[in-house]
Amino acid sequence: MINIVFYLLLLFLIITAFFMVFTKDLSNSVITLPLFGAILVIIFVILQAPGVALAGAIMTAGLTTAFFVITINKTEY
Amino acid sequence: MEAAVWVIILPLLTAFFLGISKLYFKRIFFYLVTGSAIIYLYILIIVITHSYPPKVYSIGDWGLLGINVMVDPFSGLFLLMIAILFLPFIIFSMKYNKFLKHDYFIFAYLMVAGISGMVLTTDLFNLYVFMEVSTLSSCALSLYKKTDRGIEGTFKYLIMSTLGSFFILLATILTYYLTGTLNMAEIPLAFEDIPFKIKSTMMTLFVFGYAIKIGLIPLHAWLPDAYEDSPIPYNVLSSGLVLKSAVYALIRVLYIMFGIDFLDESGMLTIGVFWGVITFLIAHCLAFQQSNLNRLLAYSSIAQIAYIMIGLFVGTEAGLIAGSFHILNHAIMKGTLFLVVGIFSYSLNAVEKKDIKGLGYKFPILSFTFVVASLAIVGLPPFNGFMSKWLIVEAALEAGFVYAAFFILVGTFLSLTYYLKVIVTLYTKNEEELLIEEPSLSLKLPTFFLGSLCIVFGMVPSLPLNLITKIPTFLLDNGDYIRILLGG
Amino acid sequence: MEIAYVAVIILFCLGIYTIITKKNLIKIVFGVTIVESSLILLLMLVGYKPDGTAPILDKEYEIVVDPIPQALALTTVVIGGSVTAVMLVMVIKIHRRYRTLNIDEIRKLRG
Amino acid sequence: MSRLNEVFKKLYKIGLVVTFAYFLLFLFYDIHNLDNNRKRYLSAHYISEGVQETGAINLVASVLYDYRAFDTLGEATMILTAATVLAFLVPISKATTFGTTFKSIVKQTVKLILPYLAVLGTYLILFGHVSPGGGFVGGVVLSIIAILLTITYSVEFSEYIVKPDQKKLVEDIGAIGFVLLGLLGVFTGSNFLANGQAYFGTGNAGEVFSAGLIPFINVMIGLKVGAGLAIIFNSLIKEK
Repeated sequence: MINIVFYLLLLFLIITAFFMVFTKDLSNSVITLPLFGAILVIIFVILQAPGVALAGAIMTAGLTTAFFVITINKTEY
Repeated sequence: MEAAVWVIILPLLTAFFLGISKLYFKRIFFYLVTGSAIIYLYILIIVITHSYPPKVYSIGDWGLLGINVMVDPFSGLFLLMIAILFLPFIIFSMKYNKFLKHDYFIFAYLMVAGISGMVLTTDLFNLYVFMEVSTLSSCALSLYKKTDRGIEGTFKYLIMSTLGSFFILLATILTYYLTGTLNMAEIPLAFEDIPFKIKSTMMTLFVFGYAIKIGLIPLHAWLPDAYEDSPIPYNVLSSGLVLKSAVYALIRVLYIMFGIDFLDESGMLTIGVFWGVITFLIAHCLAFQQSNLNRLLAYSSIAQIAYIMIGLFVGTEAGLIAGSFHILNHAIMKGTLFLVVGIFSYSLNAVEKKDIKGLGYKFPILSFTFVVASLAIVGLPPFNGFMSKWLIVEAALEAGFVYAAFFILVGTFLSLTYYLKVIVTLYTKNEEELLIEEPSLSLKLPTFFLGSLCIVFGMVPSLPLNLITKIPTFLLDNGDYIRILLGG
Repeated sequence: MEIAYVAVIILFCLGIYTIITKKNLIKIVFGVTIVESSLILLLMLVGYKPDGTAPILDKEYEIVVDPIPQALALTTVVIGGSVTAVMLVMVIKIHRRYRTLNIDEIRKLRG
Repeated sequence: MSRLNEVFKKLYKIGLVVTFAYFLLFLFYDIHNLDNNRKRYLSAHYISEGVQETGAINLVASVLYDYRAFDTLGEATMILTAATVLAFLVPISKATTFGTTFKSIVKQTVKLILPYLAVLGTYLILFGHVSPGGGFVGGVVLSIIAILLTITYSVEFSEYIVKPDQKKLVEDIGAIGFVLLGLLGVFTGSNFLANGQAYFGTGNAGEVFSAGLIPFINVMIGLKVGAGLAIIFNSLIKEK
């Protein structure tokens, strides 16, 4: 069961990554980034890495996204 | 060998204390910077004199379970370069930067800490961490002027070197996956039963990653841009230490982890020499077209590092000695050239080739230093560049790379043309009245110091060669290195 | 679990592709983030053992996953985050000067 | 013509990446098939002896702050460097925020959340060696307090509560404290960053006051990371 979930998550991870890169609108890709990070966090939990999952949740899905949002806010107006 | 770890933590501590001093104690800034640099010089000398036979210092007393720091003659050479360049750099930039000095010196100390960490550590991942420290602080220094060109060039630099880091990190992770350890002494033992195919692909990843950081020819585009509008004293450390530390890491990884036999078998030595030849030929041609002195010197740096690559990849004892000697000599010569250009740009804001017209009569001694250093870098006797280049040619001939030796001679003429162009411009009469700010002694003294080293090392090459001749013992045959690191 | 390695390869190459072909500066930084995430995922996979438990030994466990890659991954996360922050502030600076994020236009304006 | 050139260039790059992907695929395939009783003596040792040797039951913490603490030093330096670069690049000027003003319900909720965040961050830092978390994660949580203040109120308010100079001071104190804790090992006659070997008792594994220096190093890293990330965020916001 967990295997199927894991494979689905990997599939979603790749789909979000491709969407993030190939979408035209930067706002779309920046909204996809926390999704990407969140999926990654769940994968880490499945792979038995709670510490890295915490760090990933805060850094990749949280702060890095905030940095990107600020950058896009400052550059596109 | 307590002093070895102080080589890394003293600059770190200085940088942290400078951060506090910036906020609350502005008075002690000067004493903190220079005092720490002098103490650092003392520590470096102690460590260098004890670099043979190599010694191991275990961080946290964990032995092979943790991270070890090791001083051997090859790292001793790099510490010697830091010792020669760092104090002149500090003195020069004290005067050169007219404002905002604190951050500058924080970055400089962090960069030196990163480089010394790279040089001393024996752990593959720790090498990556310190490489990132030195790269990020080097980027910070290169955008220090906050000009548009500087920031653009630095962005390129940061992207490219991050790309290189990713390949190195990938190779590091795969090494851990294969061997289950990150210690540089245990990896070669575990590598023995890995198939040839996997080992050679791993080596490709390492070489590609480091080649970006070194700036070999198809991957060199970031380097001149990063140099173009950066503070000139930084360029001294950058071409002298940052690029060389990547060379150091590459050589360390190849020779210790993979071993000379494997390099020979897989053809890496031939590829390295060939790549070096291509690199310096193209770099010389590109340098010929430049009008900006910084860019010209940057392309010249690429070419000189290609010479070093040839020397180190010949794969014989003579080649290693020649390459290492050229590492030291290039740092000194390029340092002198950059410092003279720095004084020109400080006094009359001259960085283009046409701006320095006629300065030979205004600054006679400085221009003479420039001529000495450029003749040395071209490779004319009796300066130090001649010595090491001759050794490289000899080693290449001895090992059978005749075409490399031939093209080095061709390259010498190519480099002579563009350096002569600069020298001729320097001594062309110029009628215009120039507004000159007289450079003070603290700018001139480091320049003359490095310039005189060019002559001294050319006349008496045995001074540095005492240290350098011991290098091949621990590189060419990785058995000794491994035995010492394993504690035998 | 083997298929996860394929995912790592796809993400890594996608990130590299983004860095070397995309014209938008922010997209390039996205590429850097993707490559970094793929390397962290690779570290986790290297340390994983089937049916293992997390490396927090409050009692005795039969199989424990490898703690070293997790420590390395934490280091990589922090390094990647700080490099990304520095890149982004430079992107803002470049945009303020040229009013565009496209590499080609920047090159044209620069002359 | 130039358009054709462009397309050709793009195809070339795609080809390059796809070739590289194939290359990696075969490499991974080979490595995976190679295996299988790979010598993992290092991790085996950490798992079997780590709790006794370091006193921390969170093995990741014991690797990060004891066995490989030197890596952590370099990593802490990275954040300090990034924070210094950002603070240096951004001119001291009037701040601009997103331009959205929040309703008072948002402000009140944030006010309500902040103490919990502080408790969570402190918990993560102090219990870093007995549960998932540690200095980095806890520090990031602490920095989120300052970040939330910046987002919902304004940079001025956030910097009125904690001045930028104070943040910088905390960051430097964290970094210096880490190095000094490492030097304690030298003063007791052992090596740099020594813990158990330098007779800092490892205590009973699983308690808060155990594992020698690890909790203190956690506190230092937490202070440093929290202050550093707050500086980074506020600098990015202040950049026009």
